[in-house]
Amino acid sequence: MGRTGVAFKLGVVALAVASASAFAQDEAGAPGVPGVTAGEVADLGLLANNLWILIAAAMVFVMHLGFSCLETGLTRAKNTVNILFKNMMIIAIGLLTYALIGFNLMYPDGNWIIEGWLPAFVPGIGMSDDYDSVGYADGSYTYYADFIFQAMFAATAATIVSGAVAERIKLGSFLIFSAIYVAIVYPIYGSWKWGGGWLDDAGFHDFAGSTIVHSVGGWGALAGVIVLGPRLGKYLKREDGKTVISPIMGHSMPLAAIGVFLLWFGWFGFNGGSVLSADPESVSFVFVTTALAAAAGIVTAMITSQIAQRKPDLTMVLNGCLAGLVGITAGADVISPTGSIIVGGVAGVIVVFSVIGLDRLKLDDPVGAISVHLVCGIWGTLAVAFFAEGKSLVAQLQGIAAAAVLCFPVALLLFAALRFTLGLRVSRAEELAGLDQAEHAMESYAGFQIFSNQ
Amino acid sequence: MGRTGVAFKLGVVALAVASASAFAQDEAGAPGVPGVTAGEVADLGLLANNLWILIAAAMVFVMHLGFSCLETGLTRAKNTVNILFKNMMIIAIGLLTYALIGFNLMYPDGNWIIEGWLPAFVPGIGMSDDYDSVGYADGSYTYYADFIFQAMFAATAATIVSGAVAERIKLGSFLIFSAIYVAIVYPIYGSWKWGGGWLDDAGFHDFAGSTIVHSVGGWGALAGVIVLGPRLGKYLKREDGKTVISPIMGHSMPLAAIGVFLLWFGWFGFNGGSVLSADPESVSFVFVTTALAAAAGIVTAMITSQIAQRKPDLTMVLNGCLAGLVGITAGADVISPTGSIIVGGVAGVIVVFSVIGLDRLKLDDPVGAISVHLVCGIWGTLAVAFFAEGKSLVAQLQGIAAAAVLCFPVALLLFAALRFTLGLRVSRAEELAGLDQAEHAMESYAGFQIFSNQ
Amino acid sequence: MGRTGVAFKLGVVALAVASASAFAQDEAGAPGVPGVTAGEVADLGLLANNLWILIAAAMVFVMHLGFSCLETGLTRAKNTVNILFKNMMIIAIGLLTYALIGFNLMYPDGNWIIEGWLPAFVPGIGMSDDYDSVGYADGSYTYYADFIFQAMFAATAATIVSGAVAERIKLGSFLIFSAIYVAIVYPIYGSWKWGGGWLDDAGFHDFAGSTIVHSVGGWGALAGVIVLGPRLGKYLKREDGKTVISPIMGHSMPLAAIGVFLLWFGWFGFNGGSVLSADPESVSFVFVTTALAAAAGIVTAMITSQIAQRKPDLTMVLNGCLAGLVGITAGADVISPTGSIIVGGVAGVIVVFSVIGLDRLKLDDPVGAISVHLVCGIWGTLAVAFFAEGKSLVAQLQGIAAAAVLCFPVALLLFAALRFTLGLRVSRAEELAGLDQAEHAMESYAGFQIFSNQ
Amino acid sequence: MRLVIAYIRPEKLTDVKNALAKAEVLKISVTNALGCGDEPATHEQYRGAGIEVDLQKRVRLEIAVNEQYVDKTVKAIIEGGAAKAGEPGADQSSGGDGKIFVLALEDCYRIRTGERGDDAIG
Amino acid sequence: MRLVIAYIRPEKLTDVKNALAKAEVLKISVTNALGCGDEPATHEQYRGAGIEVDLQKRVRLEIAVNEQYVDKTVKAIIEGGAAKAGEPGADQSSGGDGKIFVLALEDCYRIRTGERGDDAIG
Amino acid sequence: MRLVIAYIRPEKLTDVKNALAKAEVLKISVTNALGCGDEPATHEQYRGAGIEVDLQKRVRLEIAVNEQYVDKTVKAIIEGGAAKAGEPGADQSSGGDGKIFVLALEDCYRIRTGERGDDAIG
Ligand SMILES: Nc1ncnc2c1ncn2[C@@H]1O[C@H](COP(=O)(O)OP(=O)(O)O)[C@@H](O)[C@H]1O
Ligand SMILES: Nc1ncnc2c1ncn2[C@@H]1O[C@H](COP(=O)(O)OP(=O)(O)O)[C@@H](O)[C@H]1O
Ligand SMILES: Nc1ncnc2c1ncn2[C@@H]1O[C@H](COP(=O)(O)OP(=O)(O)O)[C@@H](O)[C@H]1O
Repeated sequence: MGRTGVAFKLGVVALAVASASAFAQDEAGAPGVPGVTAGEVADLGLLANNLWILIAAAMVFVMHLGFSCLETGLTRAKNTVNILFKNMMIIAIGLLTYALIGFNLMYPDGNWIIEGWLPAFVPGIGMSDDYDSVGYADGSYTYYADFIFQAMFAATAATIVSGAVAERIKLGSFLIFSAIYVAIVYPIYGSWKWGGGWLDDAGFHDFAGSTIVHSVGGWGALAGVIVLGPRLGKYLKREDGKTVISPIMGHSMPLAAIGVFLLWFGWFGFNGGSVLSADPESVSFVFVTTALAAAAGIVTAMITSQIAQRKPDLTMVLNGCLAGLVGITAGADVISPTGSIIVGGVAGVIVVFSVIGLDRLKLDDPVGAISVHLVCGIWGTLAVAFFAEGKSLVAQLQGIAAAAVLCFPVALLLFAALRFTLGLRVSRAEELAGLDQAEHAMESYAGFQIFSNQ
Repeated sequence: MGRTGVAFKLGVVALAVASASAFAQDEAGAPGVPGVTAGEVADLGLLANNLWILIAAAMVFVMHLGFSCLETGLTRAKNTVNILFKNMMIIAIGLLTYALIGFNLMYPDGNWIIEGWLPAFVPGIGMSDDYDSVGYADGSYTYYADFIFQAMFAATAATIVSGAVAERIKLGSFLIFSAIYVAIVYPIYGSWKWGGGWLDDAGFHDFAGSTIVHSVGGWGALAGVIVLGPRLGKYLKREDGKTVISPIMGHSMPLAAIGVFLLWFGWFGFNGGSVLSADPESVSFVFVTTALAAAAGIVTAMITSQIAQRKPDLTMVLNGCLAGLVGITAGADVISPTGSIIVGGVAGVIVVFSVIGLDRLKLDDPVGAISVHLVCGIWGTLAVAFFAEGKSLVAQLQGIAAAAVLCFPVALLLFAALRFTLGLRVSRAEELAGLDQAEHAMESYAGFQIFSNQ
Repeated sequence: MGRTGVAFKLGVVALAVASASAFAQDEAGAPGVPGVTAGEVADLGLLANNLWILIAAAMVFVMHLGFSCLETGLTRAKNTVNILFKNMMIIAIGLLTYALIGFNLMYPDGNWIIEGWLPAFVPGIGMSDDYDSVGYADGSYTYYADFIFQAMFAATAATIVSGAVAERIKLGSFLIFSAIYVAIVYPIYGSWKWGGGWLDDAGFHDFAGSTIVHSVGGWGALAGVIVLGPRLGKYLKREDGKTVISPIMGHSMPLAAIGVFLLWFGWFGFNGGSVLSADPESVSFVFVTTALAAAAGIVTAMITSQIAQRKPDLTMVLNGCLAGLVGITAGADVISPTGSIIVGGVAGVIVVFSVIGLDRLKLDDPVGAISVHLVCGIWGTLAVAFFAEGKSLVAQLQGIAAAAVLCFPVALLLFAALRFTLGLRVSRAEELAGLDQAEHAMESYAGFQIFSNQ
Repeated sequence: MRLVIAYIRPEKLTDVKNALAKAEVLKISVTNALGCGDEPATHEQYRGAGIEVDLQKRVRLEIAVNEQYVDKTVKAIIEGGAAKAGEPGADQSSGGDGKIFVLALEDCYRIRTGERGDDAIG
Repeated sequence: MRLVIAYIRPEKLTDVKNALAKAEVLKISVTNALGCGDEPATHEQYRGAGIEVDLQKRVRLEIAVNEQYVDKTVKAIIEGGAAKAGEPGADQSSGGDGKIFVLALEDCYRIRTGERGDDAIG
Repeated sequence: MRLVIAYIRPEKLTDVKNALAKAEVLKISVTNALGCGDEPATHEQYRGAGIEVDLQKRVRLEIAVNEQYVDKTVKAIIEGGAAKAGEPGADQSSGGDGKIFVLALEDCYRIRTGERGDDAIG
């Protein structure tokens, strides 16, 4: 970070910058700066494009904070430490396993076991020939920028599951599930489309991952909710035999709202960065469709909630915002602004009914992850066929079905296997005491008087 | 987001990037990439400039989270859901109405009903000829980047009002007010200056909107506070006939402080993005003046608070930071670093006295919005004439007066009209129970023992 | 921010952008846009590089919010206002003193009193010849971008101290210490390396400041903790004469976790921006090493905590994340991804034992600042010699020793001087009542029932 | 000596305290409580499911007084604690204003001085 | 008239309330409390230092009843408040389920109406 | 049987608990309370307006004991609860250390076992 003291090096930087050559490499003892051929326009494009991908990666990173806040806010105070812990671990495990195996699995670069279906397992990043080359991806961005951006995506899938299984899952079992899901399931599905596999050949369009990221996470969430069962006290049998839904209120609406704002912010990087360049027209366009879909989701969720619940529910509006965002993710690059308002608006309606409907089915999803990510992920994927020109409904359905057929059974299997080995759910006493006490022997809000009979 | 699977497309991207041509358009079935004329320097400038405007838009978006946190933190726990709800809705309504009508109204592009005074009403974005053209704005940035940046600004004006009227306004009435204010009042005033109207011709200088954004919001806040009256229990009549100010403490200082930090962060995008290019010298300069003014506002607010209140008040320092930021917003591009320290420092003093003074006048503004945005907005606008060369005090006064004459009466009228139709203020019982209960039937901190006789 | 109304100006901007010339300067009455020599590749590099430095500065700014949240979360509710106040003041004081004296001191540009050891005191920014020149730093970035980025770093050192001395230090004394430490001690040490002084000549490698920023802060923290003594009730003498450690729990784990996430986010700017250009290869590389080290620190801290404490402690994992980040900061540009996983992983182990060990030594550091910033800062500095080619262990040890010898005694002296003049520690009654009450006469969570006998 | 316990609406605390102060009853202890009485349950909702909250926020007062103050204390609480026109609870005949309970107090000590009995109470 | 005070486990509040409702005891007041009894202390840890938390979360009920309701009330609380199989506390003979205390209540007033005595209690 | 109620300073809770433990009184219940007594009001401020906070944070103890323990209990609380030199409250003659109230306890039950009377108390 030195200035004058490293005068000579700065000179090199100035040149290096102009030719987009390697500063770190230079420091690391690389052969030095190659002959500067000024005026290489592509290099300067690389400079801006690569920068945008990195910034977008940092924005996607913020989504993990958003998920943590949202999930914490919508659950009870007695499980707060545990939820924060899980979310902190997921991003760490996500990054490490993706570096170890996931990235190469997802982008096999022609290296398949079964062409288009099963990529080769190649461990470690930075092992491929072009890992140190700025010429990677035809000079659009560097290898490491691509890795970090994709790695931030990867952890998202597991985070989605986290919210749905919160307040009752064993920490260890959840971490094992997450590691396998991020390291293997997500990348294999991803390789079918983004890795150039059969779904890509089929013409499936999923710009930033309504299906590839969100539905994949959503299927895992659904499997987890089914295997785990509802939280104690959520569905109460009355004396007359009927079951009543007893709401388990989240303990901090500010945390939940902060989470959604941060997720929206991160989504500009999630969708905007998925252009994989700083191309002015596309990125600007994606920003607008993303923002309008979220806004529309908020408004329609409010109206739906007002009608269905008589008074508008903040958590429904928060879910509506995310529903709009998940909805537009598949087609943010190809759906017009007007179309994006419709797509987001429909998602905002769907999500409210989905949350209420899943509750009727006794599928206890504390944060609405299934409704937001799975249901609206499917809607968004379909919407591409309806609102963009030249996209095939069949291909979209293929993509959706492929996710269902791959991810849901595998997730079910994983959860079931954990249930019969390590155990999946904490004991009744632990659940009543709260996972903070049971799993961490800690308090989340030391000193605060918290009163709850749930 | 695919890599190898979209190899051919990536090749296109690489080229497209170099020429800044249309990736999304290409995907959307546009005629394809026009002949690449490499070496077009302007295109590469566009790449970086446009990127900065988009990132700045995302940063301004974060300001909405900042406002939400600040407003929530400085009010009572029993109104938290309502405040978060309002703020979530405002950004959604702001984006949608600005897309529908506001943007075209604010930037009429020569399309006036009364030249320089009343822009034409043209509905919808993306309808103008150059909406899909990267040649928009002489190639400085794209149409959609401009829209999203301006749209994020627009919602700010309504958010400012939100804080001042908090804890007693009816949700529905507030949303209607906001929609009209953002869709019509703000853009019309904005068109006078940024849309090239009469104020622009008069030589009025308001770089990023001390007046255009902040005072406009502030006038709305003042009108709302007057029409609504103070919160129950704020000004108590004693037996001897004297009125005493009974402080109504905000329920979460961490939320308030987080809000201010996020606002400051967003302000780098608000002011820095208002350069409307990534021009190294200007943007760097604006970053420095913005940061120094905020820092100076903090220090002087602390000293003033220490003297006036005997012990330094955190909320005054938070207001002082914002005061410095609002103060420098009009002249961040033309006031020297030394000048910006003075401008921010004076704002920090003003805001403390203004908060105390308005309280004496029984104008109950829970978050200090009027003091920060209106009073310091006026100060900042005047400061341009004092601290920058060649700026006319008369023009600055014209700008300030125009905002007063347009916005204050219109806001008063709107609030009064709502008061006599839908009703503006919740009932006494609802206010005592809190708006969370009254408007949403929800709790913001379920489980927490909260004790308050206010 | 005008569009059409400033048509002519926009034309200028378009040109200005292409040549990266001065928009603000133009507005400020500068001689105008110099002849546009299109095709100047270096100018376009400047555009992107400078933009990245500014964005990185804004990200480093977010770290101050991160520190505030972390420190608040790990301390008691009754000191919350005071901690937020301190952190708000530090950034303000940091920016202003760095502008006044620190920046010129740290980057003397050949202007030394004792060559390589004692830089000349030159007050004020913008006084040097090239302050308005985009040609500054050989055209890599502008003067003001450099200043704002470095200024954001500067305040960090004082913030580190803040956490360690929290809950018992007098506000005024702390602010005086901070001002002196940021304005003089930090820049002098910094000048030895980044200012081109003797440490730079000695071959010391500290990329983004494991020592220069973090250890320097850490030494101050250690000195403060020693002079102040532990918080009341932290180390209790039992009847049998033995001392037991009585944990003083932090009052909000969500705040602490939010703080760490934000710090991690900011670290991408801290390390990534320290490349001082947007060079695709280096910045991407730094992003990857930074992220992997943090992830590894999380995982090893979890395992260590699980083994040492039987149940995994969230606050240890949070510290582990920061430990990994501090650890990689010195060598983020030269240590391979695999190396960065090891460096971060070792840091995650170290930090857990360090936190426990310091507690045994009765050094009461509420947030673990000494363990994270000093101990892991030293580890990270050493790690450069172990994991990067061609770095000398001797030089690294010289850098570490220099920080110890300069910063620790000076900080001790400063604290001792304050103790015997203004007083350093609040009274017993004030500490029991909490600093919110004692120093600010305020409440941080008005209405919440908080119960604590500590 | 008597121990007077009262449950009142939180928003009436200031009024009750003022009424007590006029009756020269200055020493009181206050706790946060939840009460279930005649008052109508509040309806809350969360994510589509409704819930009747029958535990309402109440404030519990505990006041130790000498015999001659008992009536004054009770009167002051009733005066200050009953909902007035325009306030919540006033329009409904169904209540929620609370109760006062009077218990015999056998003994009383002042911790600071160790004083006992009537002297210790005030 | 009697004042019944009971300390129960927080998670048993709903059961106790239901049992009381069946016994036609509908008016109760509830406070948050911390209790130290026979129950084993919980071990907590923070940054490497352990602490035995012997104050457990408990809920305090206060119920004023007429003579004829005392037994019913006590029985209902015992019925609802004792830990059942599978619940925390059930497996340990060491307790933690709580206590019931019965005090003589001299007088009772309804704040809303000023009613006094037996009539005011319900 | 007696019910001992005490209001003490929050920071003295550990001392009082230790003193009680020495007196072999191990079962206690604790609540958060606010007290208004002789102690000087704390001055708070917020955005330029001051307020005298006369409700100070106090801790309420409730301890049911058999006759023979009453004096021990009271003594232990007084011993543990009085402000010592150097602590807040020690320098002012104006108080704030709190009160102890002793009430007659008619009956006592252990929820777990249904035990009654003297046996149930400990
Ligand atoms: N018998 C009782 N035992 C304990 N608390 C009671 C009793 N009756 C009333 N309360 C308390 O008083 C509050 C108001 O009582 P309620 O019966 O609604 O008032 P009202 O007497 O005006 O109808 C309740 O919320 C509860 O806290
Ligand atoms: N003598 C007592 N005085 C006050 N509170 C008591 C007393 N005994 C028990 N408690 C309360 O009852 C709760 C449970 O008591 P405990 O003795 O553990 O139950 P058990 O009688 O089943 O052994 C304690 O946490 C405390 O709140
Ligand atoms: N008569 C009383 N009734 C109820 N609570 C009391 C009474 N007197 C004192 N208290 C409680 O005791 C606390 C300390 O009382 P105070 O009178 O200030 O102490 P001291 O007796 O040392 O002067 C008060 O805050 C209050 O909670």
